[in-house]
Amino acid sequence: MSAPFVDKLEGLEDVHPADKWLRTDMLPHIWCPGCGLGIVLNAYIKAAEKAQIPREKRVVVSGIGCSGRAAGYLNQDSYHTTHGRSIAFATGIKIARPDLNVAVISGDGDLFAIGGNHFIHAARRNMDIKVICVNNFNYGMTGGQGGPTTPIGAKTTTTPYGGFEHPFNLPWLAATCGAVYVARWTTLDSRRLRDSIAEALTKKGFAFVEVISPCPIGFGRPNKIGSGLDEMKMYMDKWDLKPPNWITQEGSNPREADITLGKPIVVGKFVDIDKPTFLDLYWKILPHKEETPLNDVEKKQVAGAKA
Amino acid sequence: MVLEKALPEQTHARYWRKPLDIDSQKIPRGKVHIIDVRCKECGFCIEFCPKDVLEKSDKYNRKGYNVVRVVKGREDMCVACKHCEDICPEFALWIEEVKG
Amino acid sequence: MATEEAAPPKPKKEEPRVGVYICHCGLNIAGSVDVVEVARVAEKFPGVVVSKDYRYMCSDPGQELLKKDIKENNLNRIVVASCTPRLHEPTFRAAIQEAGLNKYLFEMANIREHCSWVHLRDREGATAKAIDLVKMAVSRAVLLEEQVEQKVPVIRRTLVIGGGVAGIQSALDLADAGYQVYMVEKNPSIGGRMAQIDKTFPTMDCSICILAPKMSEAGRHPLIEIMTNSEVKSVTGYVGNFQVEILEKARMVKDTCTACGDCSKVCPVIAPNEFDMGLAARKAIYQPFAQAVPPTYIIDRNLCLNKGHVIACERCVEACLAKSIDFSLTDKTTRLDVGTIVVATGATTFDPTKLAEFGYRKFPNVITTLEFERLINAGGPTRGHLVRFTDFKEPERVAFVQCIGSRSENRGNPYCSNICCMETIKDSLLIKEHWPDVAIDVYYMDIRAFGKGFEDLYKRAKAEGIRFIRGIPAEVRETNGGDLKVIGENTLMQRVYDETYGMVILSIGLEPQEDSNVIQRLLVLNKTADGFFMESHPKLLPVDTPTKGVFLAGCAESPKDIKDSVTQACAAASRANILMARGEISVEALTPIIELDKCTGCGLCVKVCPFNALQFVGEGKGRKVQVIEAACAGCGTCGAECMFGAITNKHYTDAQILAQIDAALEVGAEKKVMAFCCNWCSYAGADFAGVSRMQYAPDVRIVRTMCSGRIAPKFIRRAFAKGAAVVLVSGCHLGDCHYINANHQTKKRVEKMWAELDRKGVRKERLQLDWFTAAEGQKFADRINEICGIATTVTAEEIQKAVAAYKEN
Amino acid sequence: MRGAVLTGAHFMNGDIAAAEGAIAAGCRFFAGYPITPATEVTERMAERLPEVNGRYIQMEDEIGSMAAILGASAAGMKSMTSTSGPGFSLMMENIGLGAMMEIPCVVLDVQRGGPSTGLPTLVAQQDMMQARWGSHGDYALVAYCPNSPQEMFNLAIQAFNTAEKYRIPALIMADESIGHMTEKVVIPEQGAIHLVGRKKPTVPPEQYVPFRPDEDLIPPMALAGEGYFVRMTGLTHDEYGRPAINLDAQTKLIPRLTEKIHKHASDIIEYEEMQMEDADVVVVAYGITSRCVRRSVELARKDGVRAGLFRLITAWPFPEKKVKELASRVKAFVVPEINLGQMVLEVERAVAGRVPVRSVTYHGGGLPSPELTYKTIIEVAK
Amino acid sequence: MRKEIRFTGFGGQGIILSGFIYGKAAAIFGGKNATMTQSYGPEARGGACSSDVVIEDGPVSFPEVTAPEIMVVMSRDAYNTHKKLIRKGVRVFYDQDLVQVEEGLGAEFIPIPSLKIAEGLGKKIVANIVMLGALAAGSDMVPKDAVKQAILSTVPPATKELNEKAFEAGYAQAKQVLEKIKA
Repeated sequence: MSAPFVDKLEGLEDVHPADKWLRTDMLPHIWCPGCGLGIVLNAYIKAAEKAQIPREKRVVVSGIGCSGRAAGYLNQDSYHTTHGRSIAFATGIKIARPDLNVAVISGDGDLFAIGGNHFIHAARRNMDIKVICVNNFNYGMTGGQGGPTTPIGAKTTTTPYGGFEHPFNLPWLAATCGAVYVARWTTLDSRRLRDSIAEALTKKGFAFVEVISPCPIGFGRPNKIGSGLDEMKMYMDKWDLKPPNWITQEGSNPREADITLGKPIVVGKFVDIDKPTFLDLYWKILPHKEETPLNDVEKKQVAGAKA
Repeated sequence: MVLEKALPEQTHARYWRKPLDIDSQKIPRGKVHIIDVRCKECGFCIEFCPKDVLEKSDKYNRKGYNVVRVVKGREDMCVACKHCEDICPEFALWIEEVKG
Repeated sequence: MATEEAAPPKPKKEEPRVGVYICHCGLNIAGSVDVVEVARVAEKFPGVVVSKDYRYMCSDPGQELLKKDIKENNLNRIVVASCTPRLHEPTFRAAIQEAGLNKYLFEMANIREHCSWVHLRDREGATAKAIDLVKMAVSRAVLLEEQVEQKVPVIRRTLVIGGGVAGIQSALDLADAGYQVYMVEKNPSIGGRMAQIDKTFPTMDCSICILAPKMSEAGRHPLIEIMTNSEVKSVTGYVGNFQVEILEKARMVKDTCTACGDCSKVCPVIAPNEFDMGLAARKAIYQPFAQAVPPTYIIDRNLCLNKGHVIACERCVEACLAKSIDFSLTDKTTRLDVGTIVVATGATTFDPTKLAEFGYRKFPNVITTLEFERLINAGGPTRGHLVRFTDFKEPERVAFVQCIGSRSENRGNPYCSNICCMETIKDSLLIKEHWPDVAIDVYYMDIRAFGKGFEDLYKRAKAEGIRFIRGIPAEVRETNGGDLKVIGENTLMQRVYDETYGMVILSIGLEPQEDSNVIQRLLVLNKTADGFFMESHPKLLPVDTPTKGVFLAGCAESPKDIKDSVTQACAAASRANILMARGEISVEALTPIIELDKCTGCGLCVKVCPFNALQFVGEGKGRKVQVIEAACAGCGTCGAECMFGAITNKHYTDAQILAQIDAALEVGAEKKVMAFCCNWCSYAGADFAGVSRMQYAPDVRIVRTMCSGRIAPKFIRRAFAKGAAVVLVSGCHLGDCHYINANHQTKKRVEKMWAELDRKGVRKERLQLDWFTAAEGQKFADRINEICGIATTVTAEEIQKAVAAYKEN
Repeated sequence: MRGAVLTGAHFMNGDIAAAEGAIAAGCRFFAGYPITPATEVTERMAERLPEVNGRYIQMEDEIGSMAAILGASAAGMKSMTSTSGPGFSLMMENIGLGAMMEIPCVVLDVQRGGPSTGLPTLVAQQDMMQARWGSHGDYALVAYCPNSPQEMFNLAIQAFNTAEKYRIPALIMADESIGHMTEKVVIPEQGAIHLVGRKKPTVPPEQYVPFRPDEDLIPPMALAGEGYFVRMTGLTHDEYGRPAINLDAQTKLIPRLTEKIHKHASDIIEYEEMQMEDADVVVVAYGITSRCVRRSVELARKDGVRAGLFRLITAWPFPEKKVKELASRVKAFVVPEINLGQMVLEVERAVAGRVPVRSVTYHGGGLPSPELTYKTIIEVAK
Repeated sequence: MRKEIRFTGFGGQGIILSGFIYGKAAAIFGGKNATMTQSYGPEARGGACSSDVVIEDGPVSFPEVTAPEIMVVMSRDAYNTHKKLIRKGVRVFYDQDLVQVEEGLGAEFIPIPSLKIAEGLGKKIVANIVMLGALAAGSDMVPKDAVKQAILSTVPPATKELNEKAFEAGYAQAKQVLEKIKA
């Protein structure tokens, strides 16, 4: 006996509230069942809405990997760039158009292995961009290889006996590099994640939000966590559960935010400070301060060339 | 309003009467909209719905996933907290708040 | 910091000159013990200069006799054989001090609680035992030394546990006296039961009207810090110097809350309102009641849809204009240093569901008195209208049933709950006041209207036409339309009744708080058989507890009405005030002295000390141990552990204890049970058996130590060497130790001894180990009888074998 | 403070002239990383851009520099970076991204000797094939070869115009010698400088199809922040910018990326002919080599050999048609370059065996000696 | 008519600037075409250093010096390095306090105590400008005024006076030396 096959057409008539921010022709997206990336995307959409950033001012840049696809699903200006270079690309956009709200949504491998240099320097410069790192502890798209965040002992296709490198503590890295806003949440903390991203989006300067996200295929399976749902449940705690899988430590020291298998994941907002951004200092130290970069003659010349 | 369903078990033992003013208590209501084609059966919404409104159905969508559905008899239990909407990675379901 | 009163005492070389005084205690002792004979025999004990019997040693003339003899006969040691030292040791110590003797040169023989009262019908045995007890006392007395007590400062801050009317009163009194008070309440608001009650008897004041001002006064008081939704997590230290950890559970609502209630309106979770006994609903975010202090809302984390850190629902957050709701708030642990603690944890009510015959929970119109209080309260769910739950109509006839859960050995609690009679009388009058046509019957066992103005109220009720029918109903049945049939026997008329009522109100009794054992354990308190906290002395120290610096107020001690609770709260505050006003207290001179030439630095004592009061000095071979006097609580387990005799426990020296053993077993050892009891629980339990006149065999001889941890294996060995039939080691229950966990060492040592006895071919049954609380008098008596039974089975060969095995001890 | 166009005659080196050319062309964003011998461009930009309200950033590496200029250009700023061999290698991946996303920008490579660190301070022309094929995949770009500081200035403007017009990264393949050479540079009046802007959409956002080309194969370009909600990806994509990983999309997109250059090759290609009217032997050269071997041509002429110089100004696209045409009337080609034979392959391909083509290879590290080429001319002329 | 000049010395002496100014003088103020190139070692200061200026009426094709007409030598190392170019017909301006020249190379040696003169003016760093003054006197490649203009349009405004003095001092010194040689 076979169950009835549905392809509910009336479902298509439904308009999800997020649909207007999405390129719905691309849905369902390519991400695996149980992957947390959709939640992050959803959180970004709601956060941008909450932060009241007009659509034409929103830019999302992403790199390569599963998370790299995030940009393309958004019905707004979005750039899906090369591996690791999203922050550098975003830097160009931000400097060219300081009025735009430039966010980078990318993965842990993209941002911190191949792209680590750009991350630390953008943080150091306090470049006014928002980096949302979807950390799933592995390279999902290429088939679950180990990366800079793979915990010691965790199995991946390139750490078949368990990871043996010290992983990055991303909040600490970001904080020490000079980020003005540093937070970490899990995909289960959708509300806090949304609020935190909204806070990051409105924060002036280099803001970093790490999102611990399930990867059922690349990480969950080899580490016997089970499905994405099982991984999500790991993020859950009960009030009386000890030790909790979750501790919120507002303003606590990100130095203690290491992720170790079998120990609670510390989440919360670690850093929220103010300091001048790259462009603040650029305009302060450098002589010229005008709105438009082209002078009148140049504008005329360029305008005349319009097709 | 069914008090038994509104009250969790543990308090039930001590205070067993139906509160006299229970009918005047207002509780928000939500209607669950499910976009079948997008559902990938991850189960997040089912697991984390605080009111246990959702369950896996035996229907397949185009990609062969058993799409989520509302549990029969719990249609009115949704309080429109929209947690499912937030944690659905697929933008496959959303909650319409029912007014009045 | 400890300060010393004077220079350390020089060991006295003078010959002991002991005065022995045998108290008659009226007939309490003299009724079962031949006190004259005891005094006569005692005269011959080595060192005894004077031996007398006297009617009441504790009386002024008795004390004067002591002082006079000390001076006239140049006495330097005093033994009084009378009641338990837990009662009058301080009295006699004070007396000899006045006569110029150091108070540590005093010893008591407990021939009342441990002898006359427990051997009421065995004069011969009691007298022989009394002689032994005096002999033991004298043999210890000659070895007593002068001691200097240290003084420690008392922290002038108080912790009040419980925010009911008793806690509030104690807190206000102490705060008004100028002390910082921390009031810890586990509920979201202070106020306790009194806040729920409609009117108070006998004056018929509005309960919340008189309580609310006190609540807000406490809330406003600059010296009172109220910690609601909080629990005491740990208590360490000692009188004057307690360290307390308080767990404040996050309310999830910050104190910027304006109590506007917008959050509650949108909250999707409905729950029964505890304050209204579930007769009204509340939301998961709520204010416990209108007069709550603090007035802020709170999120019920058990009910809120947001579990753990996951925020599933944030309707309240969105509704709150003051932005006061914060789900990232976490529980907070606060460490406080306080000098005194007032326990005002209150009581809970009996759940009548257990008594199925009354139909509570089966029949909606059967309600409890507490539900009734909410029902007729103008601020309650019916705005004060007395209606039934089946049809929301006023009942024409109402029955009250008394003693629900009280005064029954098997069906509830054996004790009288004290308040229920008057509550019923008050309630019935309230009904009459508003609905004069409602007929009211009260079914009772006895009406107890003993307090000031109570009888008048009772008379008024009768005058109002309220019928009082003796005889608790056998059954309540529901008939048509929710009416209730009450069937039983009128025991005065000896006639079966069968009446129909619109509503039956069960007058429920009070019970100890469900979690009272937590406080008991944390503060090392005792409980009576009823389960309420035990006071130090039922007459003379009614609000003190065996743990110095901890006082009782309100229903935590026993069921009582508001007036008594407040009275006791004032008393507790006053007792705490006395301690703190003085600013310092003497600590009994029980600390160990390390004899450095004997100390090998092995560290065994350091390991077993529960207070970390011993520390190493020096390195390597020259390593020695030294005592941190201020940290030491005097349990003596270090002395028991030291294998090299390097530790002398002041006032409980090895020599003193061994002398007591020798004295106890000098005659007829083969029949005797040598018992070691700790001061706090097992000795007190033995006292309790005595006070309760629980009879047991007279073959037991008790040596008192502060803690069972003091009992060294060598004492046990000596007892066997001296031919004891059985040895009993006893202490507080594991986990209840007054010295944190020193009795775990007791257990270990006894287990080792069992193994040793096994090796030496001595029957293991001859060494007994048991734990008693101060309230387990019956258990103590039973166990002594049982152990004396074992003693009778020990053969002469067995005794000889053990004596041989341990003769060198 | 100086303006954008420093009209007048200057004695300046090639690097600085290139920077001035870029600024005159409207470049207002520069991302770079210090490297010899291109550092002076970066330094000049750091000094000059703030004066004209431009934005300069020294990135953490050349990869970042390349990515940043793409971002800035995507947001509407004319953008440029400059580098030398090792940095040029690092830029390759994102030059490919620029080609794929069709983002205009200019990359100046001041060539030095390689491979690897090679000769940081000395001249070579070894990156010519990398300029064409350096990034993986099929694409076409435009590469200019200036041979004087004046031309550094001129071609910088030209490169910007080409980049903007065809939506490509345009390359300026200078060399150490030109970069560090100081000569007179005449900067015209601002009004005399011809600038080209990128083609912008003329339809409202809802009708805009970001990668649907016009007849010229070039799609109009909407910028970030203009409300057109641009979606760009380095993946093969359809006209809407949607990732489309299939044969069909590849077939539609990739040939166009090459075709849009080839189709306009005649508009793009620039070269210079000297003494070519009667030439029998054609010396094909570019950059500094073209200057050194002028002497070889002169020497050969003195010897009675009718030599001519054909100078490539655009190396890519290669003036294939012109060379083919020459091959039909001259006797031989001589191709001197400071590498072991890169552009000569193109010449050979165009000549297709009709006449001899002789490669003259210089290894780099010094200027090509005119004698070697002269000798070769004489040899092939025999 | 192609003319080649080579300036040599060590880094920090203003050798490159000398070439630049002389080239600028020719190209901007002298109505000719000029190409200046340079070469230096990896050191920022103190290394061997030279700059070449090629001046032509028409366009400069080959940009480097192969057979200089004039050489300016300001260090012993530089002298040794570039000695092979010093032959008959070459006029060599050198600082006699820094460089010892050998007779018999057939070249014309013009000793200019540039450092001493500069020191006398208060700033050692204008030694190169003293040399340029000498060069203006000792060569007709570029008119004196053009060189002077090139100097004044290049140096920081505050140092114009000092540089002009240095230039004139060098010019005067060279004139004197040349007259002595002629005589």
